Amino acid sequence: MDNNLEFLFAGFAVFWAGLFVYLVMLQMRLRELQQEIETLEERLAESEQTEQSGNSTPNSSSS
Amino acid sequence: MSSALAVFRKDLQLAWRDRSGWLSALAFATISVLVYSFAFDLATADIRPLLPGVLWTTFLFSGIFATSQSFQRESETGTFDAMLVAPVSPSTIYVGKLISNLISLLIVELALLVLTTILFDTPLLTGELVLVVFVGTVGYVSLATLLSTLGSRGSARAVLLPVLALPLLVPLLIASVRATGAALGAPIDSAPWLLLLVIFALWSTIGGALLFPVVSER
Amino acid sequence: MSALWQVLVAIFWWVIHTLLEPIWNARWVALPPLTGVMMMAMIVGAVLVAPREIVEGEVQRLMYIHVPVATISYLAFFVTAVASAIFLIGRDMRWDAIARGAATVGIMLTAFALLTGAIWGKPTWGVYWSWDARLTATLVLFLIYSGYLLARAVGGPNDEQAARYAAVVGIIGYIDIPLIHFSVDWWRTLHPQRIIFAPKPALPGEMLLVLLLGFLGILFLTLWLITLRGTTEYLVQRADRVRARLDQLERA
Amino acid sequence: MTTAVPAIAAFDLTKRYGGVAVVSNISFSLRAGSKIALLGHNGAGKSTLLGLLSTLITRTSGDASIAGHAISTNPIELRRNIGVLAHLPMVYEELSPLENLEFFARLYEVPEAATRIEELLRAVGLWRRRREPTSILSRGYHQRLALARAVLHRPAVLLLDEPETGLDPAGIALLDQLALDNPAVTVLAATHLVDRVDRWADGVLRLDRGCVVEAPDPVTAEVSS
Repeated sequence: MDNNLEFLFAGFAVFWAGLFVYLVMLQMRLRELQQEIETLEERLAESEQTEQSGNSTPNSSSS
Repeated sequence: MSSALAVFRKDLQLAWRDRSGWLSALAFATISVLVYSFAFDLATADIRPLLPGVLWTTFLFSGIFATSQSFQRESETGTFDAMLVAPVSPSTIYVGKLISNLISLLIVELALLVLTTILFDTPLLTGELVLVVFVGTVGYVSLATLLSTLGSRGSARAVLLPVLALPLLVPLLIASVRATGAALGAPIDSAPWLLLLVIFALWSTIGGALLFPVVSER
Repeated sequence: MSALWQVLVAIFWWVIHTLLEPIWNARWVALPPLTGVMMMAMIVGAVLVAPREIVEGEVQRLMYIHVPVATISYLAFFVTAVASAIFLIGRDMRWDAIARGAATVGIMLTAFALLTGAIWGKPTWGVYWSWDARLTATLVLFLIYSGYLLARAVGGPNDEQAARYAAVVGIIGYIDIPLIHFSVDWWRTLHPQRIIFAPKPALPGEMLLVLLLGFLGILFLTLWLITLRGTTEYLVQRADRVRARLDQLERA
Repeated sequence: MTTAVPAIAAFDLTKRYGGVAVVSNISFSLRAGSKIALLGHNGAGKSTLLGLLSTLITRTSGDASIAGHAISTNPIELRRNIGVLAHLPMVYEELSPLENLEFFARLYEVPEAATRIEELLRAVGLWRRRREPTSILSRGYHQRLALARAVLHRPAVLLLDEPETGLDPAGIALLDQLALDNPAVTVLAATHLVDRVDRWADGVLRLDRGCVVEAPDPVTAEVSS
């Protein structure tokens, strides 16, 4: 019964590889989102400028 | 409570006037039983071990299907909003809808029991079995009524509701199949299945009444 | 709301702010190294320190991953249920983000538990899936919280109605656990008796120690993943809000 | 002695869907008995405001009160005082007009419901066809039935969302009689028939992109004993 080393490696591989891939994907996703938010907020700041200068209608604040 | 009765009476009037709701559930249930009969070759095999499973999977699918239909109709014509605008708490609307769904589904289930008695020539309409069917139906109908408020995004909803409800109903499914088996004279195993069914029915009814206002908010 | 209820809620928020806030703020500093150290200890323990199980052989070492992961997935779903409840009370979408993040991590943990359980089961019992009571309960939980994510995905990142609905599923799903365990336990059990939690620990000392390391490692890993995943969901919400704001401005 | 409790009042009422505030910090107060036209382009937030006031839509922040009841503290008491007419007909197609009103009368616990129902069905011209299924009636009669349902429990406040849709001239006259010219009732009605507004409204509440741009002068000093 002790020749089941390959199952042990399979089990460990599944866990550690899966975990590693998940962590890497998560970090990439996090970084990508942070950049996207920065660019979006810059565009928002610009268009809110044009909106302020453009016309005087009150506009709602963004959270 | 009188407003819950008002909702209940109105739903029964609706179910009587527009029979498509529960009739399609009955048709669905009947076809399921026939499909199982062909699939499991119930005509010849000793059906005692299989019958509870056949009955309860049919009950669950047709029940969830009918409950979600009845709610979708109300939300499309705006009548659900008409009730929410009334000076009653959404929980009383839930109790009213729960009882009317329960009654129409019990009718479908009893009709199915009669059909199965005829098809498989086994005495199904015993007191104990009807009790098990009643308690089990209260359990799954209260959960289905709560979950049927799932926002309808096109067709996804018709599929999504069973996928959402059935895993939550696993304890009820196991308990009801085992309790029905016991009622049919299967070798009694020690577990108090009917007690678990009663607990599940209480749990999902109270949970449903408490959480319904949350899911009916817009 | 009755005065008593308001007092309770006030105490609740006081506990959140004074006790949990500092831990929450230190999350990026503390969690990664803690997780790293603990996971290292776990690997060394599982592979080297723990003695070889006579009957099951080397594959039994998978226990040091399988048992902690299966147990701590319940913690992840507990975080989902509590975050959903707080969201329903305070209607603050950040709690929805945490609930959603914790559910995703919980599902991943249950997936790992089922996988390692299958791989451990094959040489030991000859089958990948043995309908054993505890594994079945884990599978049911996996399905329930996959349903949670599906229900949540019906609406957008900031769709409050979908968030409320999913929160209800998240809470009901967790309260369902005792019922699942009762019904599944009575239904079928093949799993060896609870060797760890049995009254007399059947495990020799070193195994218990390594198992404890495993628990700590997976615990910190889970907390770190929930924070990571929760933050991702929160950023998705923020991006969606800014995008919606931009559409409104550009359309006007 | 309480004077001039506003029939309808909003205090920085806000409803946010994601990043967009569809209704943003809206405040106003309307005198009891006044008839106010709620005007604004599509998407200005009219329907959302009516939904917030009728407690159908949950607020993001701020508050509002109708007949002294706040939506945040006792919405049920508030709903006793409002009659709502929305885009959707909100009546049961399979039930007859009589059965529809009987159900809502039970729901609202209307005293001597039978006489009230008969009176309303006669007023909207549905008495003769009261037992036929509503589905075979025209869209105009649906709207009349919905109007009858809205005023069934004699609410002090009416929240109407484009009430004229589907109504023929006779129907519009009914709308005036039951709601717009009824002195005992406060009405806040969103409408697109702007030329009719000065005939029935004594004030205008105009919204633009979720903000109030024109409102009737607020209810003067509230002196409550």
